[in-house]
Amino acid sequence: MTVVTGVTCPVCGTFCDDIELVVKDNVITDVRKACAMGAAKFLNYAAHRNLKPLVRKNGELVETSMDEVVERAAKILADANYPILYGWSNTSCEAIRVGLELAEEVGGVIDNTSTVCHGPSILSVQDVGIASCTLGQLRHRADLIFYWASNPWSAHPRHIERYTTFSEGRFQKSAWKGYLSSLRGVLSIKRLQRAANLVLRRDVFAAPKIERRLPYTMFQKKRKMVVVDVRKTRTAEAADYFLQVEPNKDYELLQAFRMLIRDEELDVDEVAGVPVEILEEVADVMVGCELGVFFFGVGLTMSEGKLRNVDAALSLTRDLNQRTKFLIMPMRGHFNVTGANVVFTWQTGYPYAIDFSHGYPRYNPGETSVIDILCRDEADAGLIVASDPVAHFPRMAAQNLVKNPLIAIDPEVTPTTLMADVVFPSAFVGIEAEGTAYRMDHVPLPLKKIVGPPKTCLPDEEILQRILHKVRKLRGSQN
Amino acid sequence: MDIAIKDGKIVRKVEEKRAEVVDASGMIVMPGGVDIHCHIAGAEVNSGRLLRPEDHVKDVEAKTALTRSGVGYSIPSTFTTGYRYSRMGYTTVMNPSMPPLEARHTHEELDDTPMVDKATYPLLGDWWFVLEHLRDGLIEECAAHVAWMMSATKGYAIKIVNPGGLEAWGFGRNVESLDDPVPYFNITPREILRGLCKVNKLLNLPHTIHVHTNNLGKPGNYLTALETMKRVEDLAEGNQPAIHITHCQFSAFKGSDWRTMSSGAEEIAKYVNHHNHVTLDMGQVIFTDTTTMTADGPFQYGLYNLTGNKWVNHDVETETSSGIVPFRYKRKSAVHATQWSIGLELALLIKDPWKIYMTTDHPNGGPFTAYPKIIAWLMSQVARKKTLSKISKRARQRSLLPSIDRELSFYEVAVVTRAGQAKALGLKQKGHLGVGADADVAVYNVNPEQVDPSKKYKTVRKAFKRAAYTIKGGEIVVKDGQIVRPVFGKTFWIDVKTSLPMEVNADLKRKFREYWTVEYENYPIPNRFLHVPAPIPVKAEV
Amino acid sequence: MPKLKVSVLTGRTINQGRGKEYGKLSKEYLESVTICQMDPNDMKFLEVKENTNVKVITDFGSVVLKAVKSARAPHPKVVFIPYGPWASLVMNPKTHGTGMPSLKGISAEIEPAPDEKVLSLQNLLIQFRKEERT
Amino acid sequence: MPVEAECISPDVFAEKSADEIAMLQIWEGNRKRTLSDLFKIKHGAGSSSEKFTIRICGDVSKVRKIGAKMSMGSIIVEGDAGMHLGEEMNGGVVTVTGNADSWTGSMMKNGTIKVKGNAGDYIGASYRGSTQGMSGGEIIIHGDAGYEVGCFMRKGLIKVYGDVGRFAGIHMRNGTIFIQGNSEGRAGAQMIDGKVVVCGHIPSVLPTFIIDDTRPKVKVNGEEVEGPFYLFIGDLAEEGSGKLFVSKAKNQHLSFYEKYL
Repeated sequence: MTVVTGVTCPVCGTFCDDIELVVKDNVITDVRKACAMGAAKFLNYAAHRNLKPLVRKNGELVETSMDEVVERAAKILADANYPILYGWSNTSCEAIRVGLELAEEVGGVIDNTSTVCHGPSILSVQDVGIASCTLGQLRHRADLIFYWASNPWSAHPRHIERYTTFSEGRFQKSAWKGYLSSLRGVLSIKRLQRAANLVLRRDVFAAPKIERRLPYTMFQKKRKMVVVDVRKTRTAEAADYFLQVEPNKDYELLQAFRMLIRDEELDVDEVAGVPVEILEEVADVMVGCELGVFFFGVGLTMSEGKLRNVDAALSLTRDLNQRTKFLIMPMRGHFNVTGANVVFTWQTGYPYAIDFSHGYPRYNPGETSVIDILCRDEADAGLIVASDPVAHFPRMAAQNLVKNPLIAIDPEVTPTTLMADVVFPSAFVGIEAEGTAYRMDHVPLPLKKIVGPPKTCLPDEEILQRILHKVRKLRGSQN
Repeated sequence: MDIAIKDGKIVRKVEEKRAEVVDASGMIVMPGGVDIHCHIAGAEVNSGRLLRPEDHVKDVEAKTALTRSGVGYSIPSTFTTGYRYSRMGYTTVMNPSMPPLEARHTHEELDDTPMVDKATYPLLGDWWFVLEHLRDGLIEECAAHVAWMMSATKGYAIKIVNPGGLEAWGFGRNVESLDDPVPYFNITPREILRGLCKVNKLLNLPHTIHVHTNNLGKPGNYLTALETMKRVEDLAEGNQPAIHITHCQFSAFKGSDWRTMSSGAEEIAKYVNHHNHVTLDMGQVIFTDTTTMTADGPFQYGLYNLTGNKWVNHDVETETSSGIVPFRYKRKSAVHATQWSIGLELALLIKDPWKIYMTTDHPNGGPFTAYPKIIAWLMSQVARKKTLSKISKRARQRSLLPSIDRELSFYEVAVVTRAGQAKALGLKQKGHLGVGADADVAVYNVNPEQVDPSKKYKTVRKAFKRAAYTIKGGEIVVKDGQIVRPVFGKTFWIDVKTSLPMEVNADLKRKFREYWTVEYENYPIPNRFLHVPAPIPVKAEV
Repeated sequence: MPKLKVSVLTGRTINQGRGKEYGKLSKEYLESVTICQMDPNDMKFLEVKENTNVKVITDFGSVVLKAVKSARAPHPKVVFIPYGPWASLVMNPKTHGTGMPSLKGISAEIEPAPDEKVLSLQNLLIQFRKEERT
Repeated sequence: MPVEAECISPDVFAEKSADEIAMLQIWEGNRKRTLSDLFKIKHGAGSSSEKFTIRICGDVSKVRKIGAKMSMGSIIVEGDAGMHLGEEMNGGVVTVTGNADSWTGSMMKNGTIKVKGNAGDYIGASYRGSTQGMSGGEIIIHGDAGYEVGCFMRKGLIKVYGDVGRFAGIHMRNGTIFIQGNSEGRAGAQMIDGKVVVCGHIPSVLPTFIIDDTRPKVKVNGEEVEGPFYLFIGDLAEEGSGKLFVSKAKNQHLSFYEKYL
């Protein structure tokens, strides 16, 4: 039995690197320090996995040899006039580098999952820029933390404890104790409510009563957390203040703040369902902080307004730097979606949605992005790496994806591998294969090999190399 | 005269019958070009790429049988960067600003930058360990930490950017002078500079400290530049340089505001001409649309306020910061045109070409692809006059260029574009064609016996734009400006051997979780991580 | 039969996050993503109890899910569905030139469907192929 | 399969024989093709280049960049046209009898684009990351237009007789956008200058606009449009001074603004 320390967690964008694993004869038997998602991954990753290469023969997926799947995959890609190569945010940068070379070789479109995640954020960064930092900067200095349309408690469970409100920094102390005491208050209220419900035999859910003032704690000189969201989340309950915004109204709210922090007045009494007095007080808190930060989630990029919601958030942050120091960061989902953007960008100049069909990289999300291409039914083949579009794309896109020849490289059995025509069983990167990945704040960290993969499962990088090699053979191209 | 090459090295002679012969008669043969300061890889450069699709779309390179595709203009993609340097006869490039925490990123990109040897400088001027140890006068401990950092990040030299200012920027502030204390750390930029200069000596690093001065890009800052050089005067040994002031043009502004801004090149040149402890590079400005990027967060924010252009900021915990702003240098802007003039004035007024090197601080002053233009300006008064006639009247009247008739010879150009840079970097096997040197050779199709660069500067420009041959490590990689053989370059890093790393590690380990958000064991980059690592062992005094 | 006009939000939940790591075919995953979190008062209005099936209908498709009380009510006329193949059935594929479909704040109609079954993953996919062949 | 045919432009066709035109290169997905692979080409009587006309019959809704960079003559598409129609065009006239797709007239400098049917998103817009949108000329859409009409527009006129999606005039620097029908909202968002006229209904006006006046009518390049209109100034978040005209009659719900007049 051995204990491996300093393991990076290949699940979410928080990309914790302090995990401890207990390994006994090539099996992970215990996980320390990880969150529920991380633990589930390390202990159960092998439960439903692809172990053999598969090809679809008259409708059914049947086991075959690695050579045959490589052959089949290479043929599909070499013959395609407009193939899609999609996924990439759950694999290593090393594999992504090969993926880009393959996409270039076959003149395809390569896109990563940020296209349905923070793609719009990237589009607005390209319009206005972004004032950001690494997470440690915030752990040390941030005294005002906003989680806007994001719910780290559920999606990035250790984010608050490692990097923000409940972390210990050089210039800012953890707000954990304060939270505990306030928590007791909240719980007792809930208890009373439940009691009342029993007595009165009905649900008394006080209609959202709108406070006209912020709680006094918001004006104290201490680390504060504010949550802005369309619904009260676990994170919101932990916050010093929860600002509930009407669905699809974030844009108005953010733009209003841009005026309020310049001490300008509005012609309206209410924005996105929030009285302006409140907004003015929140604006004062923003301007008054030592260092503030907005963490924003896909709540902004997926709701009405999309890139322009983020545009407004980035602009607000920039404007705030006229009065104090303020920074902003998207809450990236997959553990290496940031790495996918980074590698795409250094090799091609563009972070996602790259069209190689003319022999050089072209970029225009909305035109060269995978959802649009599928909805317009333009692709004639697909290669999916460590991603599950069949499960997560809108029905129409998913259907147009599965009707063409589909290649899947994935360690797990997913709706996508079930619908594919060629399936490569791969090793779990970060557990069975090493590599590099980028944390949501662009800090690169090593993915480690903890246990050996089954003999039939190769790392994504090697699988892609074999396909690339085969494609070049088929096309007889010189390089 | 013949040059013999064998096994990637220059040798006395080879068996001619069995050797491949390159006929360079009527051409200029030089060592491969060496660039001491160009931002080509890493977090900051890549954020610049991400920020500017509109910059890429106008300049693309399609895939060929031998080369990868990519995009160009002001921040080329990695492959294109390598190809374009190689086509100009360059074989060694130095990436000057690497946030240590993000070193892996820089090296991943350098590995995807083909054709050239490379190295990169970690940013250490605002690292908490440096600030604290120097504040407490613990020079040797500081040196040991820097040594650890060099091998942890696979770095080559100590990079200092706006010392103290970047830490202050953590809370949105800056330092105004060399004696302005750094908030919360009670140490001054002067102490940081002197301290790291001593550390550099203790560690016997091949290059000097590589300094981007305080107050960069502010009128009147030529005084800060002079101060900076004077502060380390007494630390110099004999004629050995002790400090490199990079992209000096940006630190050579006279005047009290933008309206009165003028050139401080004369004063700086005067000082440099009388002292031997300083080397400089130009940071020449080109009239074009480019992308500015430095680790100088506060400077970049100022640039945003000036232009209103899109702005990227990226602060790095316990270490450094950085910023990016797209920028267009206009001929008709008095300030921009004066900057253009300053760069050339420095190169021409500093008598010894071994003290000042040609750079654009790519992409800050303009993309490196403009080097042939600069060579033409340096070699021809006519070329300078031609540009002068097109720039802002105010700038022209203030410019010292009309009064300067110096024109660099081909020999001097070879010094400012390779020999001098290699010497300053301590790359003994680069920058010359002597026996034992790396077989990195550039052949340019211009005949010095027949062509007068002063008049025929266009011919010269053309020749330097597309090398007739580039030979890298003994292999012909470029012919007539075309890549004929793609190769990887080496990555140099300094493997400092100190006698006291043990307790340093203990101290580091103790503070690690406190200072950073990553684990101690995940920070250092293993040598095997690099594509073609070339560690240079150095024995330190500590 | 009562109907209710609502706004559909989709997103991550800790259970979906865990379930995903147990595997897409696991019971944990199925149970974590085939639910529709509703405001108790809306459930009252629709006369559905905890774990009664409801049908969510948008311009882009419909799906049967298990109604569960939201732990963080009140949020009248807003329902929440975790990411997954089921949520995808009712998403808005329009990207308006941004590459990003609309996955939050989709207007929908919701009605009780006590007699309809929640599709199993296999059946959901089979139906996929059938539709795409025709 | 997407087809890209930047060569379909009077500037390219003029002074070329039918055979030369037939051999012009286009892209179909990642394969190089010639124009004749996909089109039957008939050469009419060679007219002078100013009046040179290209007539396209049939469905070219997958063909992108028709008329891109053209500077003279005219193109008539009988049917639907693909994306980037008349992109960066500098003169001449493009007419589409059916629908046009997204990025129609993006970055155009001069000339006229007429679309009888509907158009997609980003009409007259800039390229990603650039602030150089449409800088001259006219785009006239008789049907509806999508989101972000006139994104980063600098000069010129966009007329939409139908409805528009959200963010018409986003980041607009100058120029005029006229909307006969309804707006889905957020018209004039982050505009710095220029004029947006909404004759139909708009759900709300952004809180970062202030009401300035009511006007009986408004001028849209020369011709007068009867109102009355509310005149809003914004986008103040960008410290902009753009003009947003909104029909008074169709937007009674905005009457509360009148208390500030």
